[in-house]
Amino acid sequence: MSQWKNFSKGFFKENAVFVLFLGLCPTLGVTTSAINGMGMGLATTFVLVMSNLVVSLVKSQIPDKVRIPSFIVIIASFVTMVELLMQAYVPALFEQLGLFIPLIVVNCIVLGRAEAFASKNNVFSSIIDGFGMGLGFAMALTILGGVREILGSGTIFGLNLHLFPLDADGNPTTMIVFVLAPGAFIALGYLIVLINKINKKSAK
Amino acid sequence: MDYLIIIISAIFVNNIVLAQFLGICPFIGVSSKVETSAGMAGAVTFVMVIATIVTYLLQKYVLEAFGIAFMQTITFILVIAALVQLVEIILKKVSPTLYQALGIFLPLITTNCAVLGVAILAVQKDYNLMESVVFAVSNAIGFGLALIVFAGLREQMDLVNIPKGMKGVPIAFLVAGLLALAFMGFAGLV
Amino acid sequence: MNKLFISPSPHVYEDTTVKRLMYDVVIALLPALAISIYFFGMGAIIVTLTAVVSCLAFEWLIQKFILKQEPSITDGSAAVTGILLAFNIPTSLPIWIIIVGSLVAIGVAKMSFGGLGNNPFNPALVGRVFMLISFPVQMTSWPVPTGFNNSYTDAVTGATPLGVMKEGIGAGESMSAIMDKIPSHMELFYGHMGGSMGEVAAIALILGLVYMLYKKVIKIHIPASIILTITVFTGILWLINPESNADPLFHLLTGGVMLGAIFMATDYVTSPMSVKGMWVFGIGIGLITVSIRVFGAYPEGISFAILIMNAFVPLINSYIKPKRFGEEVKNG
Amino acid sequence: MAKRESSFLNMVLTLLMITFIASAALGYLYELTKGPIAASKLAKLNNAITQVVPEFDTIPSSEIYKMGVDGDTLVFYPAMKDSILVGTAVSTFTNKGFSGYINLMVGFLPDGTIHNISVLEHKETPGLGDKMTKKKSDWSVQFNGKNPAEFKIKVTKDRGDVDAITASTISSRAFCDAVDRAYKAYMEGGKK
Amino acid sequence: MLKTFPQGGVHPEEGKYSANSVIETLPLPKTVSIPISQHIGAPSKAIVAKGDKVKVGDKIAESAGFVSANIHSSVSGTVVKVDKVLDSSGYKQTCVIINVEGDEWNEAIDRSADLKKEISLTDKEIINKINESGIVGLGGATFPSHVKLSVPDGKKIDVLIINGVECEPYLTSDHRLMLEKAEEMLIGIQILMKALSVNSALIGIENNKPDAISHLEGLVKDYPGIEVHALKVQYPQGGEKQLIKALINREVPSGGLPLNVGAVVHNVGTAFAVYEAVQKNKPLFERVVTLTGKSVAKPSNFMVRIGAPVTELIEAAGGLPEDTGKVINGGPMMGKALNSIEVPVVKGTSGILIMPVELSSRKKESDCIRCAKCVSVCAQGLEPYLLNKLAQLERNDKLETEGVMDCIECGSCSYTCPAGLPLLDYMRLGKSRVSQIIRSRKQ
Repeated sequence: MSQWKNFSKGFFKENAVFVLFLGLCPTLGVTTSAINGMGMGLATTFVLVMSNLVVSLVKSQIPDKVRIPSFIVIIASFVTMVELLMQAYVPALFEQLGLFIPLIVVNCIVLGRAEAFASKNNVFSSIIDGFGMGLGFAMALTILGGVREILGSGTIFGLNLHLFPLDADGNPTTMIVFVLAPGAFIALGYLIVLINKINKKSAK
Repeated sequence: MDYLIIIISAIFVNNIVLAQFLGICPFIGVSSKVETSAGMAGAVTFVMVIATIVTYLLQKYVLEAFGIAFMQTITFILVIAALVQLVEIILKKVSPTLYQALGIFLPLITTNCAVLGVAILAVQKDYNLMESVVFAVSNAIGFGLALIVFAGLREQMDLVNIPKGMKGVPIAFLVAGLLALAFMGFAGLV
Repeated sequence: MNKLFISPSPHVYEDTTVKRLMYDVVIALLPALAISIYFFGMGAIIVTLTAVVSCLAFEWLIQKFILKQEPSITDGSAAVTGILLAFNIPTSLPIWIIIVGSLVAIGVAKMSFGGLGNNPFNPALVGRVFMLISFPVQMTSWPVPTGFNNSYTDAVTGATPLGVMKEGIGAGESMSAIMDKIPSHMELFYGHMGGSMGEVAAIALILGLVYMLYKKVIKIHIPASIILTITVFTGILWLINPESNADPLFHLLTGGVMLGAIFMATDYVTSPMSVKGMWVFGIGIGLITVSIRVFGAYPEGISFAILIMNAFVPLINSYIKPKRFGEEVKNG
Repeated sequence: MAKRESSFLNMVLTLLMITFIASAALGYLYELTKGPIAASKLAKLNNAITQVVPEFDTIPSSEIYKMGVDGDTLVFYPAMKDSILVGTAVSTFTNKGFSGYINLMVGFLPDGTIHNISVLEHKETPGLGDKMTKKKSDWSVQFNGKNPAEFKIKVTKDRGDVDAITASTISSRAFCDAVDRAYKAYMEGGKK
Repeated sequence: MLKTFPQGGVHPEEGKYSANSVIETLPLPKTVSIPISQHIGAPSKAIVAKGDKVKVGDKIAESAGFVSANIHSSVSGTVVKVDKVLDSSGYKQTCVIINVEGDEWNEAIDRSADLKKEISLTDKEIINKINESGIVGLGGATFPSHVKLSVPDGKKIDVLIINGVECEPYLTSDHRLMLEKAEEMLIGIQILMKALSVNSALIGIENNKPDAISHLEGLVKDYPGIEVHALKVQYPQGGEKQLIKALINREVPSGGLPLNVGAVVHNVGTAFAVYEAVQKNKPLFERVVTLTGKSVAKPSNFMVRIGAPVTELIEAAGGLPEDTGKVINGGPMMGKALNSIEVPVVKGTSGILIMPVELSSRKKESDCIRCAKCVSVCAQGLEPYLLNKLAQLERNDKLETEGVMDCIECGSCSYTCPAGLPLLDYMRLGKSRVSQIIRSRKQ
């Protein structure tokens, strides 16, 4: 497998969210706006790349039976690092993402890649894999966040699109549902249908 | 009264799955049959309550006492992982029937973010021990309720003609969305 | 001699068809529609037409171009959804919002599941709740019932009796003081109040119920169990403290209780199959409705209550079965 | 490189090693970020205080005093200029929001007039209740310069003087509740 | 309140056009084809061959086991051949084809019209006689009657139920029989009571036959132990389980037989046949058949020799109407559509129904709207919409637990379905699959 393929699979063919249905909790939980989705995606990418890197480095040193606990410790450490760093340097985003930052630790993608890829491949491939899967995840979150933001707030990355008519108080009349829980599920449901269609078409 | 508020809030108003987006993976993955969902709900309740108690004590008497609260994530996840193993072993010995019923779900729970999420939330909300337990139990019930209702809906989906593109996960998300929409009606109950 | 038809038994059929059932529902809705037009004038006509036309259009478009099926809009179900959707919204709602609501009702709640018979949630209610949550300002601006004196675009708005009550209680007023600000029970009965266009006239809705019962379109169990439960629940609250709880009749006549119990909860597709199940369903709707009204944030709860119980219908259907003939003997 | 065997000793050693390294790394990073985290928290607080009281030359966040009210604590941040009290920022709360807890910073002038209000924390519905934040709408500006002694901190529906956010009476009511709580506490004993 | 069964049921248009037509004897046919399998159970063995001469009432096929029945010639003449011929089941079946020559009866048969009231045979002898005479359930199920009368050891029967319900629309053969042969039938019931050693017999009749009810009520005074009960007009009142429930409020357990609740059910036609067999020594070779339909010129009830072609009945009733679309062997709810009118009348033929074209095609199918009408009409408390779907998806385990085997195939669900779904078709398919599974499980 070429490294390009290794990298790009995470975007469409094996996209964590749209195709593998992994890491759904943060996907739904934080994507009230494109920027939140992106932030979460990048934080996850960082953990993914770092844990892949470390796991592939130490894989031969770890006895099989304690493999999973060891991976969890490694991942949890990086998650905590992200937590601390975000708290220090991007506190506003950290507040927005809230609980879902520590929850990266139980994101199936991270442990899944460590177990399925990094523990079997060399360091370089593992990093590429981490980047690919992570950025694919970030892309999915950004798209979902974008869709929800456009429909729910009438903006994209905070930029007003002037899509919706204004109400009496001068505020745009948007479909608030989309920034709430039901809209998250519904938007993701239809996005998956769409991405599947595109994937199928491109496969032909 | 406070307990009642915690209970109603966790089960209906801020349902862990439908409003907080925790435990989505098992929600989507396991909930195709009512019976398996009930098993999963049982196993989650079990682990969630024990995990919340243990992490609560750890937080209060170890992490905060020694000023290393930043180690929260790493400790909690280890505790939960160990706990799941322990529960599995104990259950196997003490109640083989219960183990048979819940056994296959236990390994899945380690990566169920609902368990870790509830443990962290209980600490964040500054609940005392009793409140934390009530909180964990209610959330587990909320999780079970959502899971079982959802499984019922999905069993019915098996019997109708869903359009091809919508089959499987997309329709599950759509159902979840409409379920969440319906649950919005509980807003303001507490 | 002609070739003989061969088919397995039975060889005779009752002359009901899906289409006829649906048009019977439409007929049953007409009295309420007439009263709505009387009270809300042009707005009622515009809203109903918009909702019906867009529901039909979306169903046709989706069947034709997305699902690539034979369009079946003549079966009347989309028209029923359209009318019910219109009945559940204020008559001053902007047209584009009605169209969005119709798209959600037909596109999301119905056609995504494969169309008539497959949807687990009542399409009109999904449309309504979607709009209520998305556009709370517009969805809770109720034109006062002034007939054709009302202009559609610039209607004078007032509160619904339930809204008045909720706010009154919030402000700590006594029930008797609140009741003075609300139309009399008699006015509530024939629909002289602010509210969603189709929900106001209890008498017209009951007329529809009688027609549907006579035509055997629906059974009495669901409406009866909802109305009974609400009466009992609010009755208990009222007896405990009549100064902070409204009387049961008030609860029955206001909001969408009648519309919901008679037309929304009885939707075939989304209600239980067995009589026992219908009772459980209706009691659940009644309990949730009153809980939301009395304890929740929304003044009106029956739409949510029905949707929530819709979600329980599959469980009700799988665990509450009709009594199987010969079953008891086998078990005992 | 051969896999290490899963002997008991190996397993324990490995786990210990990993945990040790992880803790050490985290401890180091914690020390490193401790400063910036505290600084950003303080910056946020100071920012909020600066917004709600007139110009001052002291550091209010270092002169706090607290008061227990309704099962929670109100925190007072007095702001002085030229050693004269120009205003007090009060961190107040309510649990009556549409989604529960709301945390506000209310700035009072010494006579009890509201100078300005900023929202520290809320979970109100986007597009509705969140209009209480300045970022979303100018709704909360109506409190500025009003003295609760004359200006009744209640929504008009509750016979007060505050115009509620359209379709968000509950959020508006909760907001008033929090402001009212701060005002009462400030008048009763918070004035120092 | 009239008695009826507790749940479900439909009320199709009754269409009893032939209710007032006195039973006529159909002229002797030129040839008859008598199938050797006219009953549930093992087909009998033909004991005649080409060229044999037979008389009316001669045995031509012999019972091939316990659940099987003898078959007798209905005419006198020469056996032309024993061959496979299309019969009313739609399949080719072995038939004995006889050329009719005169009308010479077996000497043992008492051809007098006198009513013979006293019963001289013992219970064992009665059962033997019934077995010998080839009597099967004439209501349509064609279960060999002697089997029903041979109560297994350990089972106690305390009541005999006589099915005079005739809940199938259009059919009137039982109705006419109860009016015209009431006394014979009552004696037949007494014979059955003696065979079963019970003291009580209940006749259930739907209330749309008030003349039959009052006629029988007048007569039963002389027949101790026999009661007549009017029942509500509600299909499937004549279903065995429903009838037992309606009359004596006992519920036959799922998968069980009337035996399990101490009852045995026989049709009024069977009772009459029993009278003739036991008192008159006349085997079962003729029966009453209704020939009817909306556009039939002369809706009639005929006494027909078994094996006579259906065409002759149609001729006698005024010929096949122009607009015929469907010919049904039996009633419209449970009868079988014939693919040819050349087939012979058999023991189970209670009527021939001719449907005009416009009523012959099925309703147009659309999607299930879950209206639950099928659930509310199911007399067995099943959920046809669900069984239909499960059968389509071949979910056989669920089909079994949802009770598909309890289905009595009355057709009420398909009748009532507004979406025109062939619910019963799929349930039959499901039943056959599940019964195969159950059989293989037993092995």
